[in-house]
Amino acid sequence: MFQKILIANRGEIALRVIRAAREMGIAIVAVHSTADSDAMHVRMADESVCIGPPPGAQSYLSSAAVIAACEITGADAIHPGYGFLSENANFVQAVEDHGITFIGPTAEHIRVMGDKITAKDTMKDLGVPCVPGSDGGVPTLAAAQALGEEMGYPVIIKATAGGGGRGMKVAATAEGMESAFRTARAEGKAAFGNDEVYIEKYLTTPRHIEIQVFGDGKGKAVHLGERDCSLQRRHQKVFEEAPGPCISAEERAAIGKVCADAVANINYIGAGTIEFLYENGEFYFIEMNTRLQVEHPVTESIFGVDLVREQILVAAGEPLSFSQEDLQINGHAIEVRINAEKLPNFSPCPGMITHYHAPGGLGVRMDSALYDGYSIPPYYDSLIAKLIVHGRDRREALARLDRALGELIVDGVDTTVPLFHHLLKEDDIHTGDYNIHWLEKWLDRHMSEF
Amino acid sequence: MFQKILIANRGEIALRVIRAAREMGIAIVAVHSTADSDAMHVRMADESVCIGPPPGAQSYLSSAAVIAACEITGADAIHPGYGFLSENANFVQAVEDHGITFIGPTAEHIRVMGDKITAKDTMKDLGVPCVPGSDGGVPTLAAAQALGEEMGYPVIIKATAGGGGRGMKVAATAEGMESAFRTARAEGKAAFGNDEVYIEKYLTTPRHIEIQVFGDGKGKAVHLGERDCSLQRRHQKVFEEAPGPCISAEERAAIGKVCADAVANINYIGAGTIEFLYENGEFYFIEMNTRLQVEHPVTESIFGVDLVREQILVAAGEPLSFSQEDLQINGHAIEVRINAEKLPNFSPCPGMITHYHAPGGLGVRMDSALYDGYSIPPYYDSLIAKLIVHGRDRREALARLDRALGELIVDGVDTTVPLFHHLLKEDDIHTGDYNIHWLEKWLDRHMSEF
Amino acid sequence: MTDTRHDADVAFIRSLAELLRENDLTEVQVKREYGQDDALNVRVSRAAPAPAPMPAPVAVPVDVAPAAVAAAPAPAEDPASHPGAVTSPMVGTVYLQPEPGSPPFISVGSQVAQGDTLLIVEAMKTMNQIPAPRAGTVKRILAEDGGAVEFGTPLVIIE
Amino acid sequence: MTDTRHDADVAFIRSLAELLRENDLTEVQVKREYGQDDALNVRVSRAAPAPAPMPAPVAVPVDVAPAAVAAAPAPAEDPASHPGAVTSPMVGTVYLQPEPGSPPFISVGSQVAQGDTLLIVEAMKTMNQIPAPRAGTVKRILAEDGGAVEFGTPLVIIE
Repeated sequence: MFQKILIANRGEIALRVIRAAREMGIAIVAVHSTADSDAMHVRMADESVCIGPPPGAQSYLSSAAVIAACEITGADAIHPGYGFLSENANFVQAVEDHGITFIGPTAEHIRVMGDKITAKDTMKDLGVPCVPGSDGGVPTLAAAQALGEEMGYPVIIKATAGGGGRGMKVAATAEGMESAFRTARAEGKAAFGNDEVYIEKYLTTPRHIEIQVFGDGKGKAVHLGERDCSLQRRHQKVFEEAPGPCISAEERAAIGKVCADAVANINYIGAGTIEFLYENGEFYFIEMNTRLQVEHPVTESIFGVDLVREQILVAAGEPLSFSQEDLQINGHAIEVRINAEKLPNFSPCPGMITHYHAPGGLGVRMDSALYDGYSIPPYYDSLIAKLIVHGRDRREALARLDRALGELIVDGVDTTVPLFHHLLKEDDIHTGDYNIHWLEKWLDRHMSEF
Repeated sequence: MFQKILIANRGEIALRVIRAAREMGIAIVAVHSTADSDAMHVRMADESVCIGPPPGAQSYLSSAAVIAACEITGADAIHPGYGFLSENANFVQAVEDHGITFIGPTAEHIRVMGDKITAKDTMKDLGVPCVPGSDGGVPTLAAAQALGEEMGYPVIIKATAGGGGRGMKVAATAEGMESAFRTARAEGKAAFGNDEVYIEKYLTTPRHIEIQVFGDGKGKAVHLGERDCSLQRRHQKVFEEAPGPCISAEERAAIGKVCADAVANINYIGAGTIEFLYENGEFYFIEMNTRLQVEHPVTESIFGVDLVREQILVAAGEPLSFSQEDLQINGHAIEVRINAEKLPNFSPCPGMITHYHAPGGLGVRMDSALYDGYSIPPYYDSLIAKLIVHGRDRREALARLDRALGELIVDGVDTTVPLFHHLLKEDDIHTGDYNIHWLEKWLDRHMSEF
Repeated sequence: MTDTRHDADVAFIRSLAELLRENDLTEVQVKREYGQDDALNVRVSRAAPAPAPMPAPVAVPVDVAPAAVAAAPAPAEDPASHPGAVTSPMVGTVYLQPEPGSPPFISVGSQVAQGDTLLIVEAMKTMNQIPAPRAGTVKRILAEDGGAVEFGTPLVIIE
Repeated sequence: MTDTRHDADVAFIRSLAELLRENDLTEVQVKREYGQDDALNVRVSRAAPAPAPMPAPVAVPVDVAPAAVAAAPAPAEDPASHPGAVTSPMVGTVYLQPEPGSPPFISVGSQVAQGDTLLIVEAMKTMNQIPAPRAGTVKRILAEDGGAVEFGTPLVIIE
């Protein structure tokens, strides 16, 4: 086992890793920019190293600074958290070249999954369901119509050379195909000088469902069910839950097995998330995140496991501490992301926390690096806290979320807490009837209330 | 279901009940003395009523004030918490006479279990194991020796008229019986003018094991396993865990069934705890607490249930929300009681909390009514916080406890936190090898280190 | 002679200090000439009122906020701190007359002797007569007939 | 006679002090003329009760507290804030000479021109020469040969 881990991150996720490492008896090195000298992760670590000025590019994103910090402290492993260097294959390569263990997948796996096209091809080969589409250009209307019949409408016709929404047309039904096909070609020709188009299945109201997988790097892997992260604003998740309100035990077992088998097949090591769009009972691969997710605590809550501990274990060459059979779902968990942002525009709101009081009691977990008197610097992500609640069922979890939000105090900056107070009054949230467009539409209607 | 519950208590337990009631959508009335106007339970309630001056006898212990507060607020039920009026049969009777529901057992059950002798007789009749002993006086040495053989040594010989340790002699073996018997009689004669003695099994190094039971008041009851609360100072528990480190699944099932059947038999309603001394695989009944225990959260942690919610449900005439089969143990939980007390003498230390920061992260629950700037009044119990940790196994729970204690900040008053930092360095705590005398002995040796 | 003056001066300065506190001032400066060679020059300061204490946690379930039971009196003048206030010794319901239909025990302007019943606080179906702690004139009746009172709620002001 | 006045004055001042405390004042200033050549001039002050600064959370795992990597310089004088300080632009290990056995780049008293190499900071097996930002005299060398430095650690003071 490692003697000393360096955490190449900041904020709540650095604290998260510190907690796991401390419980394992491993010494912890924090790195920080000059803006973070007083940050909680620095205070909680056993050692800390200042690695650069405030801008991330010169501190938390600097491979050289992070590796040098490892060298001078003698840390034998690096945990990257999420964001920053966590999915940077070159960094991982450099870490390994320096004889330091990277707590995460190999550079090669990160590279493959970091490229959208390679990732999709790889997943397809591994049997993971992808959005159906034409393999390359569709030359004739007849071919397009045949594809439409095969995939089922609606479909989307996209100019091969297109981008930014231009040269894209949706055919809602077979009747609309001819017009959509001709228009997409014409727009492609006009805009890009190329009238080749390809066709994909078009999803109208999908949910974002992601499967947590965990590999031991030796050909064994498990899945830890799904998270539903459909409530998003500008592709940023704000509210995540597990299990997904619309996923049956059979669907979970089936897609979970596909995902676990896929990563086992490639000897994947550590935590990973395979993200899908989900509509009408079908899963469509989007991408794979080769790291811990922000929302991993909801999975930890329902399975009673510590995913960071597990990451450290497998990185040190030990086996996973659980098998697929050990992983039984217990209750329901929800996470809300509390950002230092001013509603209704979600404009970042850094500043001094004059008062912080975390909610407590049964089924409440707070992951936050806040403390009284802490100044949120303006250089980094606005996520300042994650409130995770766990209940015996979804209803209990929602009631607990409401209760815990009522206890939370973050004074001094504006936060997204009022958003959740409002959301908890919506029937759709209570019935779980939402998709990836729901929040944006809801915000359009309710912006003025904030 | 109730519309409005009045909580006849203060501090963390009042907050505990508020949280459960709020999650059930029930309005909450807090009562408070003039010393507690700014207390957290008052701030968190929907309504509050000042019921008297600081001394408990004139406020929290005043049946009349509490019931009048119910009357003026229209609360339809009272939750008593623990301590104060929670085991006062006359109060319960008065509450019922006023048409208000008492969230707890009947006055009759409280009365029976409140009297040590009646409680023991009742439990014996219900098949609960008690400390074996002579039924009444033992007239001759021969009879005493026969009893000694039957119960097994050591036994204790007590003067019937005795008390305060006088007229009590332990016979460690059969050889010691004659001398012990004669001495006890002689002492009884000399001190109390009565040489009648009785004999009981003597336990040398018992553990305190208690079984959580829950009845629906209609003849059904379940048990929720045991808690080991052997770490005590002057009969005050300081550290509790579940499951007990020395109790096997078979023992748990057996004694659990005995206890559940006993309370089912008497149509017991609500939460109750049957306390035992445990030595060499045998359980010996001490007493039954007819209320929620301070340490109930460790049981909640391993079973994933909300005991206060369940109390409210059955008081409202609804069935228990779980059956015995639903109750499966998941991991290990430990609670430490954080008192505002100054070591090494545990002298109460009321005062202003200048800074409070609760630990967070996976598996950590904090039940506390503290907040920055709160003044702990000198009139009440010194318990200010309960830190409860949950892990997959005992080792993980202990590591988590250590980690969480390191994060906790309570500035402004002295607390018992350093005691736990010290205890976590003791091998016996890690192996679970302790009994009800362990902590007192340890304190005698280590007092000077504080 | 000097002593007497000292005493008088201290009393004067004390009055200034109280004035300062009651009116929440921070400084008073007085220059007083009593006669030839008999002058007093005083400056009394007090720290500006401490910055608002850290807001203590309050539950903010957005729309759950029923009024407290005994409606708080206007903060500007707190009758509870009035020297002539008679406060409730218990939680209960106030009745201003001995029984429905009877005239009230007291009205504003009534003269009361020590021990006279001012009103009744009912708790647990028991009628508790609240006696006048001293003789005087009823200046205000703060409790409402049938209203709820907490321990310490001001009921009547007698002067 | 003088004694009596002293006693009286002390009593007067004591009264002021008590008055100050009771009324939560911060200062009283009195200038009292009792008659010709008989005047008293007193100023009594008391600290305003300072609001206690909020202590920030610190991990307190009782016996886990290794020193920070780059030992903090004595707080009394912080070389990092010295106007002539050259600080490390990166994390790494300091070497004071180009290679083992060579003479050091600089020593205390050396004259350096802008751009002259002061020392090397090695990070990721790369030797980074740290140049003098301006010409001057080396007043102090704060970095140790082979020692670890963080971003911003003061290395050399040039004046």
